[in-house]
Amino acid sequence: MKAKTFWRHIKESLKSIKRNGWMTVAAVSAVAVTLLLVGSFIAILMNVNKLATDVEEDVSVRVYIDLAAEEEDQEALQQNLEDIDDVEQVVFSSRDDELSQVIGSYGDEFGLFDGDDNPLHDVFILNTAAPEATADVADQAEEFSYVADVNYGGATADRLFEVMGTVRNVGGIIIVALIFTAVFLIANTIRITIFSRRTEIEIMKLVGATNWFIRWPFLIEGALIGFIGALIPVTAISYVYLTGFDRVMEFLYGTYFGLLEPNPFLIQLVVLLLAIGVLIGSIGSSLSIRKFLKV
Amino acid sequence: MKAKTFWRHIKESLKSIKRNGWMTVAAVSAVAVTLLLVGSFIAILMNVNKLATDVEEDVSVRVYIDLAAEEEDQEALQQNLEDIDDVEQVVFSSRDDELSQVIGSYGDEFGLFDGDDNPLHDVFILNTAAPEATADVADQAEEFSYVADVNYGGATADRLFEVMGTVRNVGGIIIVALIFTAVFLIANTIRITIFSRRTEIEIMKLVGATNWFIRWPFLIEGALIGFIGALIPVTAISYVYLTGFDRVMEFLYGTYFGLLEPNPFLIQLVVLLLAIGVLIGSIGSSLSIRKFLKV
Amino acid sequence: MIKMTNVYKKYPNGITAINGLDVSIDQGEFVYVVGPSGAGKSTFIKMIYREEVPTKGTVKVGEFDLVGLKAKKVPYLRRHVGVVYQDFKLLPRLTVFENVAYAMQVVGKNSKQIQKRTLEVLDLVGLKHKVRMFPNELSGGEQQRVAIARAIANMPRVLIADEPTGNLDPETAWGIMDLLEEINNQGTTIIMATHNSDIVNRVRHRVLAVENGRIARDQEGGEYGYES
Amino acid sequence: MIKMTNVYKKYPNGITAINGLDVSIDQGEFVYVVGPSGAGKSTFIKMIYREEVPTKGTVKVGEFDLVGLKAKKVPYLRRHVGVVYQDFKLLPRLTVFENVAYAMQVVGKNSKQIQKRTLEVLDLVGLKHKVRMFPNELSGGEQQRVAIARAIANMPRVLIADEPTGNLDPETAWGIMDLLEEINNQGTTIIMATHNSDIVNRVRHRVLAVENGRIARDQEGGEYGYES
Ligand SMILES: Nc1ncnc2c1ncn2[C@@H]1O[C@H](COP(=O)(O)OP(=O)(O)OP(=O)(O)O)[C@@H](O)[C@H]1O
Ligand SMILES: Nc1ncnc2c1ncn2[C@@H]1O[C@H](COP(=O)(O)OP(=O)(O)OP(=O)(O)O)[C@@H](O)[C@H]1O
Ligand SMILES: [Mg+2]
Ligand SMILES: [Mg+2]
Repeated sequence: MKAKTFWRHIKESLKSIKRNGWMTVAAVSAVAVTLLLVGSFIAILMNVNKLATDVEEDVSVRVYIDLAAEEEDQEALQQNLEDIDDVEQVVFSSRDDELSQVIGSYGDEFGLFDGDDNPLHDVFILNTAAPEATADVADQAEEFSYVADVNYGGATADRLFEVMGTVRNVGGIIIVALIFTAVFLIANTIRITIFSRRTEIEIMKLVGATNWFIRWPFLIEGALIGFIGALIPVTAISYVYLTGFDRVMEFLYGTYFGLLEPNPFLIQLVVLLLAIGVLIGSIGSSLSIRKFLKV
Repeated sequence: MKAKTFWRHIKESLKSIKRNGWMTVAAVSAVAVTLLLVGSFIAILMNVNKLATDVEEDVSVRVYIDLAAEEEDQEALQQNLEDIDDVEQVVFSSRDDELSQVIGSYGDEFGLFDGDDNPLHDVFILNTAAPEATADVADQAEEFSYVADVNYGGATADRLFEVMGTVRNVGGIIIVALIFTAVFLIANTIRITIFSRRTEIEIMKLVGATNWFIRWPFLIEGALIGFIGALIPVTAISYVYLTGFDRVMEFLYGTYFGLLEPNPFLIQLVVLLLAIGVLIGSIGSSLSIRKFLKV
Repeated sequence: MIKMTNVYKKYPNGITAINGLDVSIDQGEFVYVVGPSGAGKSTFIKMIYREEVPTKGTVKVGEFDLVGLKAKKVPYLRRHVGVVYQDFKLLPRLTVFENVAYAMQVVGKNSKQIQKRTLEVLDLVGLKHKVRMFPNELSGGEQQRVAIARAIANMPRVLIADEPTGNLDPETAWGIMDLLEEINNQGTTIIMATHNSDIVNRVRHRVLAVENGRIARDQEGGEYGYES
Repeated sequence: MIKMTNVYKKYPNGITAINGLDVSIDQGEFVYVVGPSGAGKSTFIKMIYREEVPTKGTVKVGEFDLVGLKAKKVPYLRRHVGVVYQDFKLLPRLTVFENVAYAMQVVGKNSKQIQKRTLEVLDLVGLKHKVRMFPNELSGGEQQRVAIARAIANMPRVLIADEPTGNLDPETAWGIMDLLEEINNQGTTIIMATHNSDIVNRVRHRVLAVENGRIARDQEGGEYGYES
């Protein structure tokens, strides 16, 4: 296609967008509302997924230190634990710390065991890089000397992982379903608008226009409608996410939890929404006119 | 309107639905997909809300029984506790039960205190009817004799209630937003289809039809499209919910958690979806033809 | 019956189609409206059934004052006026039969009457065998005849025909003229815009020659023709 | 140039519009197609630019064999054939100027040529002052003339006109006839379906009388008329 011809197609499509006035507005707003819905849900679901991951990563392995361990032994053990591949962090929690936790949960009666009466062990708390590695890390930790016991919530944690896995799968399915829905609704709207212009297409064909000569302006028009329609939710979502992000992060300060960083997440989402708008707009209109081109 | 005229309008609208063939299919499928989306999300969100409530209700008040209490005192206390307004259930947990729990969570070291060495108290565990009543119930329980201590998670539980309240509000906002979206998308689709029939409406007007004579068939047609479009998601959601319900409930058996019972929840959802379809279909088309009636 | 006084019609695009027109037509008259292409014949005609409202001046049709007429009353005016539109204006999704029947349903006639009268008028225009077809399955002349059948179905007091023979062969056109004459003899006012000089010259009636939005000639039993 | 052999056309609704038609038209001829309403004139004409494909028989236009013609080639056939449609078929969202220009853009002419030629043909049909208007702002006759302007813009080898004067007053109609004559003198084949007996009888050319989907009479310099 010559550059001049391409220019003409673009001019034609702009003219058509303007002259279709009301119809353009209807199509653009359908795209906008659909993508706003889909974009918001993707943002929410992806962050829920992120929280799920954070919760999983919050599961830690507790390594009870043998009462017989000297300070050097304990240091050596810490070194060993830190050297395990998937271990990210090793935190020491003394028997006194442990007892205060018990007292917090089960009541002051345990205050009796304060000081030397404390039956508890000192503990190393390990955080693993990937939640899946938890069981493995526990097994490895058990091999070291001066380890009295290793504990990671066992069945409870496995159950948590299972639930989170389900949450993640369901979220993924919902996102895919949402994208399909958006594609369908946008394509359907474009199809109806084009259907109302079938006589025009037939006349163009009768006047001797080739299929591509007719298709290009419609394709560009569809892409523009999709693009303009996507700009609205993209702007809205970006604004809300950026403002909301700071507030929520402040709120979550000091916890293990956090939202997805706007870079890259928000950028990816924006690209996705614009891509859906432009691609479905153009492909949808190009496919929709097909059946009216057979004159 | 005479019954005969009404009949004629219905016949006209059925004819139109049939003759518009492709356009009817496009409009019906837009309604179906939109309501499927909205219906599924409402089902999911309402159940998440239900789970949130279950979690809240799972927060219980622990009443520690004084070691000095005789069996009668204990029975009297139980009676007193059961008589508190918002208390739904009073469960007894002996000091031995309590100790096994501690052992389960903190390790075998506490095995030392088995039997008479057990420093723990017998406990009454109260479940309140409404989570908000928890603090109040705890206060009242504290007043009774032979109560050593009362404990309900205090700050932790308050925090939980707060989070659940947010979850519930966000869910409510999302549901309202979803319904608005559905209304907009359906009305928009109907509007576009009617726009493509504006010449028809103008001709009817020129031939001497009153506005209502033109409006009725369009209104009925819109209602039928909305109804047919809603039937599809209603059937799909009902099927999935009913099948899914049994499985999930089986899975959750023995826990405090449960899904919303199909009766009344599913019935309400079905009515809501059908109402959106029929009302927006009819009102939407009736409003959309307004501007073409001014000829 | 129909009375226009000092009427002006300026379209939104700035074109003044009717430019100070006065005319009065009695019940039962047969009037030809002639004039060059773009003279304002269709616009003049559209003001009688209020498709267009004058920018200035008054239009009265029977007891209806069209300029101040409430939107709600317009349908009732139109039921007294049968119109053959220059571009037919058939409903594309209704069959030939249904197109004609629709105009009668609008008035609230009962189905039996409608059934009978529809077949009757379609027979008059020679299309009884095409009742089941849709407009886009008809030839140009056939569509025009359906439009004529629809316009006369309700036996209106005024029949307006904008170029009703433009797509008809002379023989069919004469058949339609016979029909219009007959309807006129039964007392219906007929206003017919036409370019067919043969018809105007052979079947003499009052001739309104429209030029530049004005009545340039108003002659009882006049010939086709206009200065230009 | 144009050759139809034993052509039948049955529409999906069961109507046989063309029923064994044979005809051959040479380059540069001027042919009238006459016949009663619904005889099959438009259908005959539609088969020349392949809006309709015959159910049986062969149609050849220049080097194109229309029955076996690939869909991709159809636009190129149509560029050699200018058509004035009975129902005009103007693009509603394009102005008068753009409607005519579109037919030339399709062929890939450059903007300057298009600009010049569009104004030229619109001037020929007397509509130079309405270039900025949209079709629905035009009178019936004006729309018809835009359709004529568009058909001749590309100087096609064949010009097909289906009832091109149906909405025109006699004077304008004669102007259009002069135009067609001139184009014909430059070598363009002209095929014109018409009900205008005045024109056919005064400007004598070959007459094809179509009746019941067949050529009932094929007469060089014949009169308007057909048996019926
Ligand atoms: N809807 C409209 N909007 C703007 N201008 C219009 C409209 N309809 C008609 N016109 C203009 O008004 C003038 C008169 O048009 P009208 O249709 O009344 O002519 P006419 O006498 O019926 O012509 P014809 O014989 O060609 O049908 C024309 O110049 C036309 O361009
Ligand atoms: N698209 C179509 N589908 C079905 N039938 C059709 C179609 N077009 C035309 N016909 C039928 O074919 C026959 C011939 O139609 P055609 O349009 O060729 O007639 P015509 O000679 O052009 O008539 P007119 O002078 O009235 O324009 C008619 O009986 C018509 O009802
Ligand atoms: Mg006119
Ligand atoms: Mg024809």
